[in-house]
Amino acid sequence: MNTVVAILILIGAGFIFIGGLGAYRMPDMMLRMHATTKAGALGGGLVAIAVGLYFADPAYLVRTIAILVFVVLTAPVAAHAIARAGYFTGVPFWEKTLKDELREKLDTKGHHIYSGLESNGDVETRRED
Amino acid sequence: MLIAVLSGFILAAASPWLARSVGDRAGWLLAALPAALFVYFLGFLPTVNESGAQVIHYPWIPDLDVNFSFLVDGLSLLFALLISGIGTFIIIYAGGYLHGHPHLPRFYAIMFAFMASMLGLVLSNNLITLFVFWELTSVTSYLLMGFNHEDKNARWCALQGLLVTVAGGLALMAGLIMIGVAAGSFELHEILADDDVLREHPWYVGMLILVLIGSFAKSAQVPLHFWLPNAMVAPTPVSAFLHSATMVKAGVYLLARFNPGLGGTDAWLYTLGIVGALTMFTGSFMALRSTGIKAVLAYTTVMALGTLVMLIGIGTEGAIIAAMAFLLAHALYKASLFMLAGALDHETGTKDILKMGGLRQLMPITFLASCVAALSLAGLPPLFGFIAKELMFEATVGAPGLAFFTTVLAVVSAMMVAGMAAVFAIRPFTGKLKETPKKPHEAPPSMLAGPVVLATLGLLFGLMGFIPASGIVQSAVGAVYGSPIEVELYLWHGINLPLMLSILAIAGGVALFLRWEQVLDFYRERLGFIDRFGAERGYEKWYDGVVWLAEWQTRVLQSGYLRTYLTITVLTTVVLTGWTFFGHTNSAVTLGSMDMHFYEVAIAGVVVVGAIAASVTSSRIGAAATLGMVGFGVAMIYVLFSAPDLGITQIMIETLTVILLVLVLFRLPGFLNLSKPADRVRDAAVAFSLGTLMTVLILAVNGVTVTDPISLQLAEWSYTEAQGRNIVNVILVDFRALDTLGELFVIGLAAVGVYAMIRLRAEDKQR
Amino acid sequence: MASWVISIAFLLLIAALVLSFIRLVQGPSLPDRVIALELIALITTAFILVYAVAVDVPAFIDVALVLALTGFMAAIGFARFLERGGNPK
Amino acid sequence: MTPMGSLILRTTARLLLPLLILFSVFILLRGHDEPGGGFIAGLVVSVAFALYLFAFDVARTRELMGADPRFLLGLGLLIATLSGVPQIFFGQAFFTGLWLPIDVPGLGEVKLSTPLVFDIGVYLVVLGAVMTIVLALAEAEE
Repeated sequence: MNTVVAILILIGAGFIFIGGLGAYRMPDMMLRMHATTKAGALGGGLVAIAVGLYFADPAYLVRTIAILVFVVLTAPVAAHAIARAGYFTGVPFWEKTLKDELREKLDTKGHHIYSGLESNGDVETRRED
Repeated sequence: MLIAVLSGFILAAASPWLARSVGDRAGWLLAALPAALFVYFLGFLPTVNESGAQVIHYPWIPDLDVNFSFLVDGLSLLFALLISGIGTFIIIYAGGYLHGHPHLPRFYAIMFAFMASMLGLVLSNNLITLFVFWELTSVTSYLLMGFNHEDKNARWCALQGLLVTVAGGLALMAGLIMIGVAAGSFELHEILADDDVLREHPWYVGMLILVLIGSFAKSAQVPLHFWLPNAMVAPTPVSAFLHSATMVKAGVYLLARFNPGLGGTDAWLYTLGIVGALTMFTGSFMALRSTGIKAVLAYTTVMALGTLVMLIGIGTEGAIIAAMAFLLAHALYKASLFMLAGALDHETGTKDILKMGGLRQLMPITFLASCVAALSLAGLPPLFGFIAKELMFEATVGAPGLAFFTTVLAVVSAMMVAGMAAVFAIRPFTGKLKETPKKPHEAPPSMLAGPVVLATLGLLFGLMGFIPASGIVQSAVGAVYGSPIEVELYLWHGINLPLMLSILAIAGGVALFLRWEQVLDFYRERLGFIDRFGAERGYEKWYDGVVWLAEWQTRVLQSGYLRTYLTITVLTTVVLTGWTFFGHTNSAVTLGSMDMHFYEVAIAGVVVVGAIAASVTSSRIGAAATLGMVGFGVAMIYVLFSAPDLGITQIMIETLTVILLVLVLFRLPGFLNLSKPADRVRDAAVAFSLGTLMTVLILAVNGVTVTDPISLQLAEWSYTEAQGRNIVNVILVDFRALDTLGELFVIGLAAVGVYAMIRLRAEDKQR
Repeated sequence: MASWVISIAFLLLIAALVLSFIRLVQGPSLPDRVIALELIALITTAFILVYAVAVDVPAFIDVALVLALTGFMAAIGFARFLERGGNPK
Repeated sequence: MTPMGSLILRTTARLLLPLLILFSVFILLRGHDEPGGGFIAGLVVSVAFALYLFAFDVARTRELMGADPRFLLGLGLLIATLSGVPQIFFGQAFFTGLWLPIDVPGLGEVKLSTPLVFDIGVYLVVLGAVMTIVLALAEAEE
C-alpha cells in the first residue's frame, strides 16, 4: 500500500512541478494557463488520492475525494474566468499565434460570444459594432 | 449625619419639581431644609464643647481606605452652622431676587447641591472624601457663576473661576495623597493625633506647597485672586453665599484644619503671613478704586480672606482667636452686605454707586441694615466687627518675626476698608434722589429678612461677647490650635496699642470717604498701568498659550495623511519598546539551535522575498496578488507549526482580503505619484527598524521562560471542564467568551462604519 | 513512509513554488500574475497534504480542503476586477 | 442590468454555493472538538456568498440571502449575548458553559451547549459583517 501512495505522491508532485515550469517558460498568458491548470489540477488530485489512501480511515478518504473533486472543478473555472477577462482587456498574444477563431464571433462591447448558429434576429444586433 | 450631609443632593434632585409646583412661596418652603440642618448641627454644640471632637464613620470603599467618616469638632461645626444658617436666608432671598426667573427651579437645584458639597467638605474626616466634596464645590460654583449662560462674559468668568480653582484642586489632591501616605492613614483624626509626624517627614515642604497652592487658589490669595471679583457675574444670592461666606473660605478652613499638623514651622509662618498680608492689602487697595457695589464687596472679601490666612499663619493663641472671631464676624456682615447690594441693584437697576443717591426715604430698612453691617465691616464699636479688629491688631502686634510688616499693612487696609464701608453705607442713601433706570421702592420682605437678621446678630454678638465665645468660638479655636484655650470676647480691652491703631484706622477711613472723588481720579491718572500687569493678564497669557499649543500639536500630529499617522505610530512603538528593552533588560538574544528542515527555510525565504516584492512593485493590483502569495506562505507556516485552526483562518482571511481589495481597488487609480527616493529611504528605514525590533523581541521572549506557559493548564481543563478537544475554539468560545463578545461588537461596529461611509459617499455623489 | 519520498516531493513543490513566484513577480500582465497565484494555491494544498502524510496527522486534511474550496476565489475576484474595467496598472 | 459573470461561472456558483454552505455548517457544529468554530465557518459562508455575488449581481445575492446582512449581524450579537444569560438563573457566573446532552435518533448522543449557541452567534456576526461590507462596496461600484 505505501509504495502506491509513494508513487502517486511523486507523480503528483512531478506534475505540479511541470505546471510550475510551464508557468515560467510559456510565452503568453493562454499557453501558461494550459500548463498550470491541467498539470496543476492533475497533480493536486493525485496527491489528494494518495493521502486518502495513506489514511485508510473512510472519514478522511471522503474528504480527500472532496478535495480532488473541488480541485478538478474549480481550477478550470478559475482559468476560464481569468482567460476571458484577459482576452477582453486585450492582453497581447504570442507573436507566433496562428489562429484566433474567437475574434469574428465576438461582440467586444457586450462581451457576448455567439456560436454563429443563432437565428438571424440575434445576429443583426451583433453585426452593428 | 450621612443623611444630613447628603440631604442637600436629594433635595437638589427634587427641588425643580417642588419649585414649579409650589410657585412663589417656593423660597420660604425650600429654606426649611437648611433651617432644619442648622437646628440639627446646633444639637451637636453641647457635646462638642464638653467632649471635643466626635467621629462618625460610614464605610464607602473600605479596601481603598475611602469612607464617609465625619469629624465633628468646633471648627467644622462653626462652618456647618454658618453654611446652614446663612444658607437658609440665601434661599429665601433667592426666592425674592430671582422671582419669575424661568430657570429658578434649576437655580435651587444647583444651590442645594453646592450646600451639600460644602457641608460635606467641612465635615469630612477622610482626605479623599474631603477632596471629592472640594471638587464638587468648584463644579457647582462654576454652574452657578455661569447661571445666565447667554452672557458671554459670564461664561468667560465662570470658566476662569473653574480653571483656577480646579488647577489648585489638582495640586491639593497630590498634597492630600502625600499627607495620607506620610501619616499612614487618610483619616484626619488619626493624622492630627500625633503632631510631629508630618512636620518631621522628609516630604513636609512638598506637602506644604501643594496644599497651600490648593487653598490659595480656592481662597483667592494674591497671585490667584483675580477670579473672585470676576465671579460677581453670578446672581447676587450666589455671590452672597458662595463668594463671601462659604466657598471661598474652604481654603481658609483647610489651612485651619491642618494648622496642628502642618503649622508651627517658620515656612508656615512666613508663607502664610506674607501672602495673607499682601492679599489683605491688595484687596482693600483695589476696593478703594472700584465703583460697582458688588466689586467693592468682592475686593473687601479678598481683604478678609487675606487677613484670615495671615492670622492662621501667625499661629499664636491670640492670632487663632482673632481668626475665628474675624471669620464669624465677616460671614455675618459680608453676607448681609451682599444681600443689601442685591436689593439695591434689584430695586434701582444699576450696580454703580455713583449713580445712586438719596434712597433714604424710599428704602429705609435697607438703609438701616446696611448702616449696621457697614459699621461692623469698618470695625466700629459696639459691633462684633470691632472685637474682631481689636483682636487682629493684638495678634499682628504680637506676631513673631512679622510684627511690623503685618501691623502696618493691617492698619492701612483697615483704613481703606473703613472708607469703603462709609461709601457703601452713606453715599447711595444720602444726598438728592438721582435718576435710576428702575423706580426704586422698598425691597420685598423675603429680600430683607436675611440682612436684617444677620446685621442684628452682628450687633448682638458685639454687645454680649460671651454668647459667641462660649458657644462656638472657643471650641473652634481649640480645634485649630490643637489644645483647648480659654476664650473671652468683650468690647473694652482698655487703652492699649490696638485701640490706638483702631482709632487711627477709622480716622483715615473718614478722611478717605470725604475726598473719595479725588482718590478715584488719582487712581485713574497715575495708577492706570496696574491693569496691564495684573495677575489676570498672566492668566490670559497662560490660557492663550494652552490654546496655541493645542492647535500646534493638532497641526503636527493630525496632518491628514495616512502615512504620517503610520510613521508616528511605528516610530513611537520602536522608540518606547526599544528603549525599555535595550536599556533595561539585559537578556542576551540567543539564536538557539533550531532544527529547521530545508522546506521550512524555503517557505520562509519565499515569504520574505514576496513581502519585499509586494512593497517594491509599482502596480497596485500586482501588490495585491503578491500579498495573496505571502498569505498562503504564512498559512503553510502555521500548518508546519501544527496549528490547523490558524491555518484555515489565515486562508479565509487571505481570500477575503483579495475579495475586498478587488472591490475597493476598482476605484483607486494606479500608484499616481511614486514617492521621491528620499521618502522611500526614510520609509524603508522606519519599516526596517520596526522589523528588527520585533525579531529581536520574539527571539528574546523565546529565550526567557518566566512561568510555564498557560497552555498546559488550558489543555488539561479544555476537556475536563469544557468537554472540547479543540483548545483554540474552547478558549475562544468558553473560557474567554466575554473577550470574544467584545470582539464581535468591534466587528459589528466596523461593518456598520463601512456601510455608513459608503452610504454617505453614494448620497453626496447623487447630490 | 520512506522519508526520501517526502523530501523529493517537498523539493519538487518548493521548486514549483519558486518558479510560479518568479512568474508572479515578473508576469507582464495581471492575468499572468493571477495564474501564478492559482498555481501557488494548488501548491500550498499539495504541500499541506504531503506534510500531513509526513507527520502522520490527518487533521491537516481539513486545511487543504478549505484551501481547495476557496483558493480559486482570488482568480474570480481579479477576473471581475478586469472585466469591470479596473486599471491593471 | 449590471453585467453578470459568464455562463460557466454562474453554473459553477450555483453548484458550489450549497456545498460551501453545507461545509461551513459542518465546520461550525464540530468546532468544539476538531479544527473549526463559528469564526472560520462564518468566513467560509461569506466567501460562498461573495462567489455568488461575483457570479451574479447584488440584487440576486440579497435575494438569495433572504435577510439583510445587518439584520444577521444584529441577530448574531443578540444570540451571542443571550447565550450567557441563562446561567444567571442557575446562580452561576455569566458565560459559564451549560451542557444539555440529548440523544438524537439518527446521530446518537448530541451535546447541546451554550458555547455552541455562542458559536452560532459568532457565525452570524461574521457572516453579517463581511457581507454588509462586501455588498456595500459592490453596490457602490455600480
